[in-house]
Amino acid sequence: MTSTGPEIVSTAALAARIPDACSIALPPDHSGCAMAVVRHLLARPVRDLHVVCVPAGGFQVDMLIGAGCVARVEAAAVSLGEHGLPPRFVAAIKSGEIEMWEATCPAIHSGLQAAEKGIPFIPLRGIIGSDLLTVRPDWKVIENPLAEDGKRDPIVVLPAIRPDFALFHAPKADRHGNVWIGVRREMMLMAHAARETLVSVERIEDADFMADPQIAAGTIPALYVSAIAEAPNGAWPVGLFNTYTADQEALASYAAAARSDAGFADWLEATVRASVPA
Amino acid sequence: MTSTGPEIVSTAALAARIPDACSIALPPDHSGCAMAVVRHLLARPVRDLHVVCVPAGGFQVDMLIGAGCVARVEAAAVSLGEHGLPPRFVAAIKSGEIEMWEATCPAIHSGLQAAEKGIPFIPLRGIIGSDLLTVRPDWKVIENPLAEDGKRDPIVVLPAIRPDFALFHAPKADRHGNVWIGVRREMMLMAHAARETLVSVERIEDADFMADPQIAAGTIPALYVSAIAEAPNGAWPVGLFNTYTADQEALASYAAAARSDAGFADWLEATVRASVPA
Amino acid sequence: MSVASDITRVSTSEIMIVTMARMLDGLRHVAVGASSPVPGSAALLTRARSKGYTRVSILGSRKNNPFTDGARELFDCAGQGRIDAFFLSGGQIDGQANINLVGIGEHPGTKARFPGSFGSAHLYFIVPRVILFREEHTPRVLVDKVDFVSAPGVSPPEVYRPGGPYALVTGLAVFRFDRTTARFTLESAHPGVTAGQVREATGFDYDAPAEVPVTPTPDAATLALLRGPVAEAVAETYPAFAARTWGVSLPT
Amino acid sequence: MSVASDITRVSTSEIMIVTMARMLDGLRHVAVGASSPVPGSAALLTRARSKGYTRVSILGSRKNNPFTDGARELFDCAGQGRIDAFFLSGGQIDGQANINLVGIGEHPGTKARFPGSFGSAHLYFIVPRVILFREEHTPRVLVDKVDFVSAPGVSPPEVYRPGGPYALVTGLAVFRFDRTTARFTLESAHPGVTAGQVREATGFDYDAPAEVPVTPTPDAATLALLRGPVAEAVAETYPAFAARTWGVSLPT
Repeated sequence: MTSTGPEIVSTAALAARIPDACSIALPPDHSGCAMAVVRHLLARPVRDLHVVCVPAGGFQVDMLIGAGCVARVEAAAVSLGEHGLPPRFVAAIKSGEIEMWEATCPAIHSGLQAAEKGIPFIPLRGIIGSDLLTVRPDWKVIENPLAEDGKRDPIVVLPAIRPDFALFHAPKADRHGNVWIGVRREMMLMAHAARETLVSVERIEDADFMADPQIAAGTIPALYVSAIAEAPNGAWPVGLFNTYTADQEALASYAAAARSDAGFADWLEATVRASVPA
Repeated sequence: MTSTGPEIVSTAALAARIPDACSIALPPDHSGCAMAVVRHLLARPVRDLHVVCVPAGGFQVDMLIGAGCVARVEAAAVSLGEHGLPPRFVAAIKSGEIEMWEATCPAIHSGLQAAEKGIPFIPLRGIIGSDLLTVRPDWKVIENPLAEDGKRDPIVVLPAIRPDFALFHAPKADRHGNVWIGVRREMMLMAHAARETLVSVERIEDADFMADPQIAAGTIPALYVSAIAEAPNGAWPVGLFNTYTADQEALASYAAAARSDAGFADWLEATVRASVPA
Repeated sequence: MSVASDITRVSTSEIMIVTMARMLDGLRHVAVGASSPVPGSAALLTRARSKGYTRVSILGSRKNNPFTDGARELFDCAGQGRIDAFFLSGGQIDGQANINLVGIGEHPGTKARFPGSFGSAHLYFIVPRVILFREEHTPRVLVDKVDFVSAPGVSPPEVYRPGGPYALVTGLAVFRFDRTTARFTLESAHPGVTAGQVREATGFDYDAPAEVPVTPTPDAATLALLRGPVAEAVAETYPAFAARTWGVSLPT
Repeated sequence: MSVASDITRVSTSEIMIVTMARMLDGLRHVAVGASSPVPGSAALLTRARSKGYTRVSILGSRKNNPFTDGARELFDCAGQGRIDAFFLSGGQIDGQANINLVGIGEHPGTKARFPGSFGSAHLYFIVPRVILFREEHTPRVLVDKVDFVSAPGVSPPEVYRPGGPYALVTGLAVFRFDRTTARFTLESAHPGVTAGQVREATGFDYDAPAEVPVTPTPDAATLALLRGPVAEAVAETYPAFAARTWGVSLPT
């Protein structure tokens, strides 16, 4: 007697569930990036995404920006790590093509935790005196309402971040739609906080992760997951924790191509042609 | 190259680290109760504990109250489950011997999460109109500072709960002092929130839990743990998740004995004599 | 006719279970607290009838507890709007659907002490459909005004409250709750119970139709399902209750 | 004398590493952000010299990342007071220890855009000993006033701030920061660098002693440790850096 779990669909169908102008939470490069799904979004292309980077953006965010998919980026940073500045992000910032909601890592995590808990705001230490407060009018400084009588204690409060979607890639799912993410619990937080969670996985196993106490401990229950696509090597060209490392050559070649508009356009055309059959 | 981990000590030495009049977080009966350690506390007896039940108390809390160890209980409930009302708790409430800080389950979890995050307070939905607010003057109703202009949105804010100690029992620790708790993450939350964490375990394995991605996912890192004692069957007479079930006969016999002062005194004397050699 | 579908012998627990299960029809996710065998059985019956559409999460169950983020996850999950129904009981329940899980007399319960409020003060506000249950139906339990409000039945309009009381199921009757008038209405009396007996056993005032219907008893198919596969599923989490109610024990 | 302890050939990176490592002596827990090989090497050197007393947590490392509660845990752990030292850099750093990780020109960085503030706006307040580092020591980086304050160097007394800037280590010199005067003081210039060269390369005003000491170079034992076991540990997390700096590659 098990409940109806998430639907198993293709990567194309998973991408098709993401409408224009929605908000979508994406993990950083070193966590689980659903790159095979993202390539469908690039091909379409999806439009006007509000991308919530958890907490920093990398290759997938730069690619989405370059393909014109993004209206707004909410992030503590966007970086290609050892591959330098993200060229499409920098270009879009300079041209004013995207709106930038600056953040700081724990503010993203805390905002998602507020959504996870169903509370409208959450406090966070620090930040006071940072120009983040001048560019984030939705963040407010209040006096700690539980401070000792007469003692001033200003503190920042942040609104809950409840993305329409969370999209990520994980090593495996079971036949009920439970998704194993191990210690990468930022993806569990994303799944709890988002209205709908779409996941690609390396493989779907004919197993019940909940029946194994060790696997269950690192598993997102199916109840949070709307749909799953099987996508072997689905994080490529970035790596997948405990599974494979990044394809540094492909990443370097992207970083080089994306330096110019024309280079990015060529990269995009080749990528779409190779990965999304007409 | 590994860092200095928690000390490995006896259950007696673990108990000896807990001073009178400290605050201590304890898990509920169905999670991991360090009963072998608690028996040392009963024998001493430790005095004036502020017990934080995460989020409800059971046998160990009733025993500690009966032995005169407790000044104050902070809990969403105290219950012996199928074994009925907790007799020593009820007697102590009626005599006024202990102070009761009423709570509701998510308030305990949220308060611990506030401590985990280093924030002084955290909001929680609900509660408004409950008499909990009249008996918990440290809980306050404020207006949501991020509500839409002019819209009233009263909400409760709770102070962080930062216990001096967390004490619990887990199936296993590794040679570095990492403690596996599986899906019982209330114990991880306790360890993050408390200043010091004391753990008894069924066994200490010559392994490195962090090196195994599946085990790591359910593991409290050694950096949060002050000391560990090996205590096979250490949760007895309550059960230990994934390991053994409760000894219902011993629990029933406690529940019956504890109904009277004299019955509890006899139970306590026999228990101390049996488990703590003079 | 087998015992399993003998509709002439339906226990009070079974009436309560089947009544509550009807209130769960079509819901996506029903959660049940620890040590709540009657609601737990109702939820498992609903799941069986839904062919798995209804997800059931039972605290304290090994097989039917889907949570992996610790004891807080049930409450977080409810706060996310992912739990459609929950069950609460009370040492006292009053006519405004206030519930008291704390005690009688001055706080902290000098006349009688109950275990405590558990998650009620939060879940009663958050879960859309909260079903109150208590087999004992006496003026001692169903009071005019509770001594301590663990969780209030209704809230002023400015208070965020997507959830609240939906119905009250006892060993004698079924009441529906109207959140705008803050009053119960007697919906039905169990077979063999008169409207007058319900009125006498109830310490609070409530509305009632001129003719009080009889609580429907389960049909043979439902009883067979309940006493068969559902009873077995119940036994996994509530072995003592399943043994007492149906003589069912866990398959070994 | 082996190459590993040849103190006549010490690189700027090594000077920075050894200088920062000295600032970590005796600490219990040092955390390092992703892509920070110089601070990471300093932390690992400290750990090696402490015989394991100092715990090192490196984001992005598999072997040296002790966290099991997701990406938030580093920040939670710092908020609990369990992290004694952290490292921050800046696209711009000014004389009040304000750091800018966002961009040059009007926000969001129309003249030059950096990646973003990462965790600086929080950790700079919370971690007791934050060490600023930047190998490039020019008036372009070390400015009088940053264009965007990702995180301020000092705060008014009513602001909760157990942490803050401790020192600034560059490719030319070492500064200490005084949180009460909100000013840097030149502590030493690296071997071969004059006080005048430091003044000229620095865009902000700072205090300096009449005689500026030379940054101590590592002794042979420290160098041997750094270029041996520490370099190998560094290679696990920062393979490119370890190869470039010491020609060390990961043991297979």
